[in-house]
Parts: sequence; structure tokens; C-alpha cells
Amino acid sequence: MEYILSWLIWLPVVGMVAIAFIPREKEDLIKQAAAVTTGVQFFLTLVLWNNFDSQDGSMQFKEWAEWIPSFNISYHLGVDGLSLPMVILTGMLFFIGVFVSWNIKKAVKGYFALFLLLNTGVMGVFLSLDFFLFYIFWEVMLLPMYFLIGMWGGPQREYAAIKFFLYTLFGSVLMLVGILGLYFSCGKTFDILELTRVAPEALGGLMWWGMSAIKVIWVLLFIGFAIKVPVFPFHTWLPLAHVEAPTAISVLLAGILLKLGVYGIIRVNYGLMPDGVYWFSYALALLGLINVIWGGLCALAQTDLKKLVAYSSVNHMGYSLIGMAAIVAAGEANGANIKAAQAGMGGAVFQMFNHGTISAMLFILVGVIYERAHHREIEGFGGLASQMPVYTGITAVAFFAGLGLPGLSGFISEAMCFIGAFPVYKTIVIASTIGILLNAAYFLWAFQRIFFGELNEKYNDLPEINRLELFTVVPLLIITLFFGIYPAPYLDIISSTMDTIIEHVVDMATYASM
Amino acid sequence: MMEHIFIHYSLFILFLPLVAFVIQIFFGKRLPREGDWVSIGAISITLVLAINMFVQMLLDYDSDFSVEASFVWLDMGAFNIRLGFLVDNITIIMLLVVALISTCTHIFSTQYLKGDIRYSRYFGYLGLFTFSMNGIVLANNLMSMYMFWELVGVSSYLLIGHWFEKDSAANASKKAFLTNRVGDIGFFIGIMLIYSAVGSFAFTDVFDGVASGVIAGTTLTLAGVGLFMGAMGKSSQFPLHIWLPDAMEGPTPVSALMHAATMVAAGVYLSVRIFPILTPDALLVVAYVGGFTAIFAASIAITQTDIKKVLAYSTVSQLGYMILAVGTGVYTAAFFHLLTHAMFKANLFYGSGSVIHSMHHALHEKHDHETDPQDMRNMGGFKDKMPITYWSMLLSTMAIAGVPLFSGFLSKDAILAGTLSFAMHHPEHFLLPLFGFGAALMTAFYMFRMMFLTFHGEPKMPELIDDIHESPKEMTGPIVLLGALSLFIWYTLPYFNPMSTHGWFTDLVVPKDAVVPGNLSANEIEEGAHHAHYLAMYISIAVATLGILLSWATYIKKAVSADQWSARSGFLYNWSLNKYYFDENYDRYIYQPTLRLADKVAWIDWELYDKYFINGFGRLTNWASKITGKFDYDVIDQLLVDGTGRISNLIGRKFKSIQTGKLQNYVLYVAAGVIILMVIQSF
Amino acid sequence: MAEILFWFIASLTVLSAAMVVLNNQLLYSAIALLFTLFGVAGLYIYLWADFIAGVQLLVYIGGINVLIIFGIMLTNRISSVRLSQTNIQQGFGGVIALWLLIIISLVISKTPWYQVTSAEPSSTVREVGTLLMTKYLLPFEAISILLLGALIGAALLSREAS
Amino acid sequence: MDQLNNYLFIAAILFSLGVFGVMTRRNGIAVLMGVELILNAANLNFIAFSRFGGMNLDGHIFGLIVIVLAAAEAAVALAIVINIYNNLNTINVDEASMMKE
Repeated sequence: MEYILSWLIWLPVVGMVAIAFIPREKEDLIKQAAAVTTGVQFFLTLVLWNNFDSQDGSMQFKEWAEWIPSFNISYHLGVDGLSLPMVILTGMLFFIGVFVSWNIKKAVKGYFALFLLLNTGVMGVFLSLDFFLFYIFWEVMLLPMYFLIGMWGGPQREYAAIKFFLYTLFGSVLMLVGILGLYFSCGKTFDILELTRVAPEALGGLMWWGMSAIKVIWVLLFIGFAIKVPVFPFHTWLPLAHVEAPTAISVLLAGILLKLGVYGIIRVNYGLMPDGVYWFSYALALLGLINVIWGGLCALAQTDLKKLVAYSSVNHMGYSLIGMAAIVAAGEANGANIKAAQAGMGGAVFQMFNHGTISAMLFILVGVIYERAHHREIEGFGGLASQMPVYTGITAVAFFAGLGLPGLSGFISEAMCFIGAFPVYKTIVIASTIGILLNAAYFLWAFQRIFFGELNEKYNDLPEINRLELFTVVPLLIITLFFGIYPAPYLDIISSTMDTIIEHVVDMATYASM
Repeated sequence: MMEHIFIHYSLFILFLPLVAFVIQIFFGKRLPREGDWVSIGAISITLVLAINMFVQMLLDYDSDFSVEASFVWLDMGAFNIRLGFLVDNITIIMLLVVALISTCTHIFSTQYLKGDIRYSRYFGYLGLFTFSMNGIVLANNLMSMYMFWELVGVSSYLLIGHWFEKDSAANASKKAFLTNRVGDIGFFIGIMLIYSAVGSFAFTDVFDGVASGVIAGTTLTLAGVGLFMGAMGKSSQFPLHIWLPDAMEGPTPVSALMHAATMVAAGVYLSVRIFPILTPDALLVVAYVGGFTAIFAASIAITQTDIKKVLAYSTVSQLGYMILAVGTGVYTAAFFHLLTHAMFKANLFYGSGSVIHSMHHALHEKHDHETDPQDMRNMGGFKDKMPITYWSMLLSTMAIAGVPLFSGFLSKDAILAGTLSFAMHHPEHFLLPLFGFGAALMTAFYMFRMMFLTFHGEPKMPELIDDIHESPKEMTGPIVLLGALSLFIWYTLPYFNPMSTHGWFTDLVVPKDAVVPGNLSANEIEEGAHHAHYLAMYISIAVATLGILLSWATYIKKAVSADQWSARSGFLYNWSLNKYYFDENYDRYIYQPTLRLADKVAWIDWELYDKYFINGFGRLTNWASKITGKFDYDVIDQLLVDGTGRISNLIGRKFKSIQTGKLQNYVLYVAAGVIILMVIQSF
Repeated sequence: MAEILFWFIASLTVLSAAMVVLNNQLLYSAIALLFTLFGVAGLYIYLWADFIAGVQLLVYIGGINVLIIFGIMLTNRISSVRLSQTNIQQGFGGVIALWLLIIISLVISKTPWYQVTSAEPSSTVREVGTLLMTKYLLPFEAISILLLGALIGAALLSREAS
Repeated sequence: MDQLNNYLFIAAILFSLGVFGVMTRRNGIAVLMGVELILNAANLNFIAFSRFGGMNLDGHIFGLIVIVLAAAEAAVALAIVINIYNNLNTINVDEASMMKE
């Protein structure tokens, strides 16, 4: 148990090295190796969950080792209720991702090696508590993603990959500047826990070029994270990257990588700059609203099913942003409404997880139909419900989960986000409820066009979803259903940590005007 | 209170249909008879349990009976949600209604959908619906009510779209869901308004909170109107009424169960539940929406020729009545009407289903697939061919028209009395009773029009009449049962006065005081209604008679020509026939603009913002790099660097001979270099 | 006696080393190298390094030197071609080497070396073994992997081009 | 014989001879022999410093490592020489001067 976090991070690298030694012709062996690696990692995440103390809102399983002492950089890992669900999600989706990629034909060896490298990067970001380490893992993620999209993607893959790369790089450069700003103004440390302690005071009142340092750093870091979320107007890489990426990569992109943005904002921006939270929360809610409406409208207009699902991600992450903004409800100025803050933060974090499972499911399902029909034009289908009843049923559940049907997990988190933000941002929340209508509209309309009506003659021998595909999608379905009916296990994990974060933000903020 | 036996019953009633749903979805196709017996068995058990509860309630005869049980569903510390059951007399009655109609529908469907390709799925969805509906009925808090509310919407979506090969069915199902969602948004905003003030979802806490004044005034009005918007969506009130007529694309038993008796009544049920927190302003909104819907839908029903459309608009109109009753304060009357309406309207739908069924078979015999089996213009003279259907439908028609001795008379009378008394207290709202009585007149007219066109007169398609048969007993059974339940006697026991609603219902469902400070108390409302009772009764008997007579004169005696009248009324007739062009206008002013907006937004996002703005950065960088590249090459590279290079080249050529490529020369130079360095160092 | 033997060994080492680099007959050079290695092993014994001396004998003389001789045999047709070789740039090289020697000698003689007198251990094998298994375990492992790699690499390099 | 400088001088001579060999010999194997001389010189220094530096056995370890390295190096170098011989039919290093331009 002692080094379990390190194991989680480095296990994929071991798998990658192992794959490097397998001759490229033995494709099955490579796939099996990847499956075993990710499977073991997934199992370890479950072990971690089992040993996790959900009553403790602070960091657990901490590991610390000196790394570059001259710059005060250390190898510092830890997990809390915010990162644990994401770690489990990562383990699960990468495991499933291997099976989604089972039919990859081109350069199998390279694909799975990069796949596992990506895994290490993602795990590392979620677990590292040193900013420098965090940044390194953040960049480690970027490279395999670039190649995975650029080499195994669709027709426009190079364009999509380079766009993704530049967009994200732009964000991470700003982030790096922010990190350095923090480093030099907060006692030359990269340790996130240490920064969380000292930054609120060290930054208070600090002025740079006539601007408050908090604002500057907040904005720098926020843009870095916002590109990943993606927050309007930094979202346009997403549809393209999603559409061009191979199915498994879309799954991971939507399922995990988008969560890094929200995770980063909560972990870093909220932890280090409580005053910034108060300053920015209105904008956060507003951006959430724009995400919801804009994403919803764009999704409504799409003719490509995968692009629709991609825009639905923009829409869904908007709810998360709105929920996050609710943390200010706990402040004195807003009546110390702890209830609302808990609901909003819990909803935002729950929404991350739910969107992870639901969008993963949606992308897998899009992949299934694409593999059979070789196109994704919504108008090009029709009447598939009578041809593929099982597939239709599963897609129906996934779509209903996407449009926030009670009984499926998406509803609870969306409702919590709204309930949390409502006392503080009534207008924004009321306006964004239009989003749930748009949600329903674009999902149902697409569903009708694909599955209802007379069966398109072209597709009267389309095979039903097969066992491998069922194996990838059914677990997600079960999770969605389970948390939709009984969300308590998830909320148990996060609630202590959410309390810690809320308390921290409320207590550490100076409420000085900036 | 958790131990109360009713809670256990409720658990079974709630979850048995769900179990049936799960079994049907996963194993239905493989079971004998496609597993309809599983669903019927499950639903029958719930019916038995519901009857048991109902009998218990009658035996106890306690108007204050209420048990509650809840559990923590979601807990984050301060923020937590408890879900649970609230069982009181209203719940028990409603459970019985749902279980009864649902059982009838299940049995009816075994014949109506015989041989359907998705037979087992259909029964599964019925189970899902019954589960969700029971969930709404049993909810003790707004949150679980909202959740089941949406689930009901989904089961309705699935059932309306049962024959999804037809585009009209697929469209109707989507329309139903989306229109309901509009209402649900209001519902959810209402919930949030209340929760942010009260901090709890449970009805009891909400009532306490409102009573203590933590939420009042405009906010409370808005919250009430928000919650009522949910009811508007589900109960298909103007202007969200558009989905219900289209929902008739679903199988007729479904229309009977959901779109007549139970699901659409959920809105009324919600209004009844939240009645205590509605402020006078909110109530006024409710009353006007209900009243207008009642007369508006009735005026459409008059001209419809599709038998199910007539019934659909009639349902909208009757729901408007109930909402009107809630708005005018006599909410128990609304619930009473819900109860009676559930019985007779379900029966009317069964009857129409029976007619359509045999029309369908007759047309099938003739290999005629063009003629619409639901169009009343193709019917007529079925009375002798389908006597059971005819007679029991007649009972229900009497009930809905408000003929004394029938159940509808009692409940309608109670509503009209409440409305009248409200208008007496507030003369400025004289429109409300006018809406009520106008609608009553039209109801009597169009319902008998439907009966006459279908069952009386000469057959319009004589070639069919030989093939028209009475439906099998699985279908006639429910029809007879519910026809019988249209009689007044069942609702007034243990009393036998056909002119008074007094009976077990009024004894057990007693109006409670509103908790909003300053509202009229239940007693005051009761008093007023009581005073208006006889006046209302006379008027309503008069308008019902008038309506029936008019109808008789037009369609039996032909003393009045319907065609002439319709020609003479000009645009009014066209408006009514075309449902006041609501669908067209919504399409033109809401759907299309939204889609265009979406296209526009997507275009801006993709073609403009991304291609020009974001990629503009790329192009800018590209351009800048070209400029710098040119500068780099022409100036720095060619002039400076290459200049240096040329000089170096010159020097290099001189030293070229040193570069022998022989390793050992290099070693030698290295060693020499070391020595030179050492010598220099030593100085 | 020991003193005389020491000087004998020292001169043997130096002289045979000179033979190695100066002799034109390749095979003689190899034999001379053998003597040099022997001499160095002898010096190790004077330095109380019995184990290293043994390793020197085993590895250098038993292994490397034999390997070199094999190399010579393999790359020269022993019967037909003369087994000699020629030197290049001897003059320049000699000057450089001499200068190196002079400078190093100066350094050696000018530097006040830090010295500690200590008792002669009975055997160093145990200590060396212990050190290898404890303090120097990682280098030990690394060097063994290196050796393995070198072996494989050598085998790969010298096989017939396919 | 109990003088550190004696050993150092011997090592210095060996080293110089080795360098001389590496610089001047044309035959690859002979160059290799020069390298071996240099290595031995270094090793002698290690052991000598160990002996006069308090009998610290770290030097011995380094000596061992150097010997092993020498073995590895000899193996690879000879393999290369044989390879060159196979390809160019000579092992004179100055003839294998493809590095030149």
C-alpha cells in the first residue's frame, strides 16, 4: 500500500517497455499486454478506493521524495476525495479503452505504447502534489495525444492534431507562467500543499504592473485549464479533435482529459487563490451558462453524430462550471449558505465523473455505428431500431443519461449544480435551465433520425452490436444507472474533501477588494 | 411510522411494475406468450394491494390519516436529500385509480396489440409507466416527484413512439417529451426557489416553511407558478397543450391509461398537493390557465373528425376544468373530478379503441389500407354491431356531459359551484364561470356528436358494416367495468343522493387550509361553494341538456345542418378545425427560429469563430514567421551568417589539411592540446 | 629480497610495455603485453591487493590477452602474410608521449600526497565481496548488464553479414 | 617498494607508452593493446592510492570494474576490428578513414 500511487503512475510505463520488446507482428500479444497493464492498474485503483478513508478530507497515501532540491522540486504524490474518483475513472476508462481499440489495424505496437504513455500522464496529473511534477505530467499527456490523433485519426487528422496541440500548448505556456509567478511570489516552492497554505496570504495585496497578482495568476492558470475543460471561447479544438480521433481516444478525451480542466481549477485556482474565487465566480457561472447554451445550440445544428456528442460535452461541462461557482454561497456575504456550496461543488465534481462515463458511452456507441456503416451522418440512417434493437436500447439509455433523465446519474449532478448555484446566481441558473431543454431536443431529434422511421434499405443487413462492444459499454451503463439510483457511495467519497475545500476557500479569503 | 403496513404495501405497489419491466426488457421475447402474464400478474398484485389499502381506508374512515416514511438518499453533510413516501387518503385513492386503470389496460392490450412485433416491449413499458406514476403518487417531496415526473415523461415517450416506423408517431413522441420538458423547467425552477428558501424538499417542511414566512410574496408566487408550469406540461394546459392530441399516435390502450386517466392527471395531482402554498396571485394564474384551456380545447373538439382527437381535446378540456378548480380553491373538487374523469375517460378511450380495432379488422378484410380507421366520417350505425361497447360508452358519455345520476355530474358540479362562488366573491373574474359553463355546453355537444356519428345513423361505408364485430371479452370486460363505474353511486356511498357529492369521498378527502398567510381558509371556500351549489347545478343541467339537444338536432334529426353552420361560421370553423393553427405557429415562430438560430450559432462557431478567429492566429503566426523567415534568410543568413561563413570557409580551406580523417591524428592533437593546456595552467 | 624483486618486476613491466608499443611484430607485441600484465599483477601483490591480482591474472591474461591473440590470428593469414605492422607519426607521437610523461612525473613528484599507514590485511577477498554485495550492488549489477550487452553486441557485430 | 611515488611513476610510464601506442600504431589490434596499457596504468593508480590511503577497498572495487570494462571493451573492439577486416580486408586504422570529408 505504501507506494500504491507510484505504482499507479508508473505501471503503464512498465507495460509500455514490455510492449516495446514484443515484435510488431504479434499484435494479439501487444493488445493482451496493454489489457493486462491497464487491468492491473484498474484493480489497483479499486484497492486504493477500498483503503481510502472517506471521513478524512485531507491528502492520503502521500509519497514524498526529494527530486531537484536546488529548486525545491520534489516528487510529491497524494490522493483525496477530489482526485480519487478521477483516478478510478482513469483506471476504468483506460482499461475499457484497450478493448475499444481492439480493432485498430495500423501500427498496433506504437498505438498501444502511446496509449500507455498517455495513461501515465493522466494518472500523474491527478496524483501529483508538486506543481512542477504536475506540469511535467501535463505535458507528457500532450505528446501521445498528438500522435494518437495525428496518426490513427480520421481524414483530417493532421489538422486536428496540430490544432489540438497548439491550443493546448498555448494553455500550458500560460499555465507555466502562472506557476512561475506563484513560485517566485510564494517562497520559492512548487509544493501544492505548501502553496495552498501560504499562497492566499503571500499573494494578498501583491500588485504587478498595477494589477493584483491574484487576478493575473488566476487568469493565466484559468486559461490553461479552461482550454482543457473546454470553456467557451476556447472550445473549438474539441469538436475537431473528437471527430478526427479514433474512438478510444475520443472516449479518453471526453471521459478524462476534459476533467483535468475542472480538476485543475478546483485543485489549483480554488486552493491557492480563494480571493480569486470570489472575484471570478460570477464570470465562471456566466461562462458556464454560455457553455450550456452555446454547446446546446451547436449540438442541435450538427449533422455529424460524433460532432453532436462532442458539442454535448461543451454543454455538459457548462453545468460543472455553474456548480463550481456555487462555492461562494458559503461566504459571509452570501449568507454562509453551506448547503448551496456543498450542493454546487458536489454537483460539479459528480458531473465530472458522470460526464466521464456518459460521454465515454456515447463515443463508444458512435464508434460502433461508424464501424458498421462507415459514416456518421445523422440523416443517413433511419429506422435502425428495428434492425439493431439491443444497440438501440443501449443508445437510448445513453442518450437519456445525456439529457439528464432522473434515474440516471447525469440528472443528479446537473440538479445539484443548479440547486447549488441558484441562491447566488438566480438569473444565470434560470437562463441555463434552457440548456436542459436543448439537451433533450438535440438528443431526441438525433435519436429519432437515426433509429425511428422506416428502415433505410441500405442497412437491412447491419449486424447487431457484438460481445466485445457490449463488454465495453455495459459496465459504463451499469455505473450510470447505479449512481443514478443511489449516488451515496460517490458522494461519500467526495463530501469530506468538498467540505475541506469549501472551508479553505471561505476561511482563507481575505475578502479585500482587489 | 416506517412500520406502518401501508408503507410496505406501497413499496410493493411501487416496485412490482418495475420488476415486470426489467423482466420484460431482458427476457420478454423468450417467455411463453411473450411474457404478458408477467406484467399482468405484477399489476394484478398491485391492484389487490391497492384495493386492500382502499378498503382499509374506508374501514378506518379517518380523514386525517397520513403516514410518512423517508430515508437519506444523498448526503453531503449540510446538503442532503431525503426521499420517501407519503400515504394519505388522496394517495390511496390515486393508487387505486392507477392500479385499476393500469390493470384494465394490460388486459385490454392483450387483444388490442395481439401479434404486434414489439408485444413484450410494450408490456414492459407499461410496467415502467406504472412504476413512475406510482412514484409520483407516493412522493412525499418535490425532488422525488420531479424525478418520477420525468420518468413518466420517458415512458410516455416510449409508448407514444411504440410504432416508431411511422414518422408521425416518432414526431409525436419527441414533441410530447420536449413540451413536457418546457413545463419541467418551470417545475425545477419552482423547486429551486422553494429549496433555496426552505432548505428542504419534503412537502411537510415546505408547508411549515411557507407558514412561517421564510418564503412569501412575489417569490412564493413565482415558485407556485413555476411548480404549476410542470403541471401545465403534464396536464397539457394551454399553451403547452399541443402534445396531447399528437400523443394519440400511440396505441389506444396507452391513450386510455396515460393520456386520459393517469399521466395527464399527474399535473392535477401535483396542483392538489401544492395547493396549500399557492398564493392568491398564483391561484389566479392557475385558474385562468385552466379555465381558458377548458373552453379552448372544447372548441377544438367540436370540429374534429378523428375519434381519438375528439377524445384527446376533450381530455385537455376536462383537465382544464380540474386546474380551474384548483385555481378557484376547491381543490378537492378537482381531485374528485380527476377520479371520476379517470374512469369515464379511460372507458371512452377503450370504447374508441374497440371501435378502431374492429374498423381496422374490417378494413383489413377488404384489403383497404388507405381509409383511416379512426375517422368518424367513415363510421356510423355501429350501435347494433357493437352493443356492449355502445352502451358502456354511452354511460361514460353521459358522465362526461354532466347528466345527473352519473359520476361526472357530481364532480363537474362541485367544480362549477366553486368557480361560481369564486366569481361571486370576485366579480371582476366573471370570465371563469363563463369558461366553465361554456365548456360544459360544448362538452355535451361534441361528446354526443361523437356518439351519434359513430354509432347512430346510416353507415357511411356500408360495405364495411358486415365485418364490424363486437370486440373479444378481454376488451369488453374493462369497458363494462369502467362503464359501470361512471354511475354516481360508487362515489356517494354510503349515501344515495344523486344531486349531492356528499359521500365517502367528501368525508375522506377534506380540504386543508392553505398555509400561505392571508389566504382564504378551507371553510370559507367550502361555505361559498355550498351557497353556489344549487345555482351551479341548475345551470349545469341546463347547459348539458342544451348541448345534448343541439347535438341530437344536428346529427340525428338533421334539423340543423352541420355543414351549413360550419360554412356560416367562416373563419371560426377553420380555426377550430385546424386547432387555431397552434402547431403551425409554433413551428413557424419557435421551432424553425430555434433551428435557424442553432444553425447560425454552429456556423458562427465553426465557420467564423474557429476558421477565422482561431485559425487566424495560426495564419497570423504563419505570416509573421514568413516575414521573419525572409528577414532571417536574406539579411541574417545570407549577409551576416554567410558572410562569416565565407570568411570561415577561406580560413577553413587553409586548415583543411589537418583534417585527415585518421583517428590517430586526432588523438595526437588532443594529447598535444592537453599538454599545451597543462603548460599554460602551470604558469 | 622483496626490494629487488619489486624493482625487477617494475622494470619487467615497463620494458615489456615498451616492447608492446614499439615492436613491429604484432605477435611479439601480444606476448610482451602478456608480460606487462603479469608485471602489473605482481605490483598488485606488493600493494596488498591479492584479489585484484588474481582477477588481473584471470581476466587480463587468461581472457583479454588470449582474445587479442585470437584477433590477430583471425585477421592475418598467418602462413602467407607477414605478421608485422608499421607505425605512423612516430616522431611527433613520441615527443607528445614524452612530454606527457614529463608533466605527469612533475605532478607526481610535486604533489604532497595524502598518505595513511595501515596494517596489512590478511586477505581482501572477504571485504571486497562484502562491498560488492552491499555498497556497490547497483554498480555491480549495472556492470554485469553492460557486460552482457557487450557480449551480445560483440556476437552480433562479428557474425557473418547475412 | 613502500613508496607511493614508485607506483605512480610506473603507472605514468605505462600510461605514456599506452598513449604513444594509441597514437602511432596502424594496426587496430595494436591500438587496442595501447588502450589496455592505459587502463592498466589507471588501475595501478587506483590500487596504489587505495594501499597508501588507509587500505580503503573502494579503490579495489573500481579496479575490478575497470577490469570488467576492459574485458567488455576488448570484446567489442575486437568484434569491430574483425568486422572491419571482413568489409575492408584490412585492419589498419588509417586506411579506414571514411570520416574524412
